[in-house]
Amino acid sequence: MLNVEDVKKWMENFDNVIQEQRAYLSDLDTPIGDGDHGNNMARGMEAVMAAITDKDFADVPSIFKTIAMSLISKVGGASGPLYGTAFMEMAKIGNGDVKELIPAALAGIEKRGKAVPGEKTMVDVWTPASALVQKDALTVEGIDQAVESTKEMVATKGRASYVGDRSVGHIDPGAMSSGYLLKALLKAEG
Amino acid sequence: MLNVEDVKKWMENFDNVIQEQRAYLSDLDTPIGDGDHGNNMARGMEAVMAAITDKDFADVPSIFKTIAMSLISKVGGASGPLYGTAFMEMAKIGNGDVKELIPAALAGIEKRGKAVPGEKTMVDVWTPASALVQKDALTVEGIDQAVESTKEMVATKGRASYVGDRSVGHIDPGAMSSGYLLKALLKAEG
Amino acid sequence: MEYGVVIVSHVAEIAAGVKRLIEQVAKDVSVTTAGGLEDGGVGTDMARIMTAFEENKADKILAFYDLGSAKMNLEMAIEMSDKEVHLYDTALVESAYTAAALLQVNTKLEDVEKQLKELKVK
Amino acid sequence: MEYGVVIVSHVAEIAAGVKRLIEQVAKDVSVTTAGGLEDGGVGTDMARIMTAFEENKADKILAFYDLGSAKMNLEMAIEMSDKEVHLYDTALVESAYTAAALLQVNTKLEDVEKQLKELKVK
Ligand SMILES: Nc1ncnc2c1ncn2[C@@H]1O[C@H](COP(=O)(O)OP(=O)(O)O)[C@@H](O)[C@H]1O
Ligand SMILES: Nc1ncnc2c1ncn2[C@@H]1O[C@H](COP(=O)(O)OP(=O)(O)O)[C@@H](O)[C@H]1O
Ligand SMILES: [Mg+2]
Ligand SMILES: [Mg+2]
Ligand SMILES: [Mg+2]
Ligand SMILES: [Mg+2]
Repeated sequence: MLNVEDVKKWMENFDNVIQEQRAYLSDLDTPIGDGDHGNNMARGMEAVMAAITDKDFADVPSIFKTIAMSLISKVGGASGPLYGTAFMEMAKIGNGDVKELIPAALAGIEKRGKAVPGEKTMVDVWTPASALVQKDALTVEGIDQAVESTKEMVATKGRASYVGDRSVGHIDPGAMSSGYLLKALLKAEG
Repeated sequence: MLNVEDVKKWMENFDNVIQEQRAYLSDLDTPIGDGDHGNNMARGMEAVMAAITDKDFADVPSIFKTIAMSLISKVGGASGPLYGTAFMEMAKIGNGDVKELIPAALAGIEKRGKAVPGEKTMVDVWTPASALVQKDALTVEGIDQAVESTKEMVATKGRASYVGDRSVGHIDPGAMSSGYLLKALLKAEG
Repeated sequence: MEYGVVIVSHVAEIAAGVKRLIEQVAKDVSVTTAGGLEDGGVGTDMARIMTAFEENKADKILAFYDLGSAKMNLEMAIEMSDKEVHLYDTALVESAYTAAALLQVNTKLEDVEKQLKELKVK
Repeated sequence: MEYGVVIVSHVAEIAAGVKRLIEQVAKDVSVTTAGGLEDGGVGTDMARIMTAFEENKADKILAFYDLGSAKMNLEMAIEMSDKEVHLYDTALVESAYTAAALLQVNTKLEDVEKQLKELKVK
């Protein structure tokens, strides 16, 4: 059961990795996209940190809403509305139970982007993560494996879909950042 | 048989009408186009006059080529390449026989714009004009009638085609300016 | 005019340019744009799309966009807006031009949409 | 790169904006533009199109345009140019993006054209 402090820790952990891996995420986005995913996420997470650090929140849904709005307004790429909707849907759960939160985030991403598993997007990380978390089996290894699985997929959604078959052999950048987000959660929990 | 002086007189006559009817031609272009046909033709004819007035030309094809290049480079709208190609094709005839020139102009316009009669374009003036000139029967009345015939047509080429049925009831601006050009020729032949 | 047009593009210049192109043939149609990011960068921004909806003089809007991620931000903005927004998966420049030309001559939405259907590319 | 891209639009901003959009995904593809008239007005100009062909680093060019009258000027320019120019009747922004993204990863022209076929709107 996450409380407001846990969510703050989660975001701090995530922000640290994003800032650290900023160039790497943009590099992943270069052969199959427009090379900005790291910059997008870094800009978004800066806004998130500015909006939550040293701020009081009445409950978990309130901080989730603030995170969502920061990501929606600052990311600038497809991942903005996608992560934004994920946090919006998590806010609607009304509590901090990750077994409900992760499936809600996945549902939000699916609603916004209309991707299904196998299309080489962040959905390919959130789908197994949602299944695993409900069996209390979400692990770093499980997450890494899901991220890695996108490598051999042919992109059919998002910018990577424009290069079609040529997207094979590259890890999806949004899958990678989603992996970071989920691992940052595991670290915050504990 | 036109000589260089006749062609200069033709262009002077045409330029006079174009400058006089500039606003009217743009008005015709407003309900079914972008409202610039008068300005386009006026700009083009200014360039033509600057390029031929007080200049010497060895023969009729030379002056036709100069007229073509001025229209192509200065008109800016669809009528630029259309009139430009018409004069280019007339230059290829190699003499000043209007019975050959007008059909050549028509062929140039058809080649460039791929319109056929009935599509509410300048082709609907050049087609009957080409037939009439070969029977020595090109008259002001014949030309006016051809121009007027475009009024009830539904546009299927050029910008007017975007408004479809709504183009009915309006004379095509390029048909009108083509009418002016042909009447200016009659006057020059005098 | 009952309907307005909103142009959403990843690049400010594209949005402004399309507005310029279509205003020539649709002087009475309100055209507003959301192009690029606040800082001038390439991307789309839900807040700017909301502003384009609000600034449009019409209460019913036909919206056009360039790439898929613009659509996601458009859909979020539509969910939050009080206006009636119709979103088309059609060729940006060509369909904005077609729609504007038809709206200018008071074409019914149904007939505009018939033309737009042929420009579907997404 | 073997192929370059030329963007022809009635409006300078559209041409420049499309270049900006597609260069993000195609750093090594030469993209040149002919937008609007010399005096900044709306229209197309054969001489400017010729210049865009010449300034393009590639000898083989994929050309995209917005409206029909641009096509006429493009065809005149093609007749006068020594370069091998392929002209497409496809959605301007979307097809220029698609082509550039595919050319960047060395896709064969045949395969690029297969994708472009689905974007035909003119
Ligand atoms: N329709 C979609 N559904 C799910 N995820 C998507 C979709 N489109 C894009 N993505 C994700 O977004 C990531 C790209 O994000 P980003 O680079 O920030 O945006 P953009 O592609 O607009 O530049 C992709 O790697 C992919 O994971
Ligand atoms: N494909 C075509 N074939 C023949 N004539 C055409 C064609 N397209 C346009 N026109 C002519 O061009 C005229 C419009 O010229 P103008 O207003 O100068 O160009 P634009 O439409 O580019 O603004 C039309 O009235 C029509 O007579
Ligand atoms: Mg990206
Ligand atoms: Mg981007
Ligand atoms: Mg016009
Ligand atoms: Mg024009």
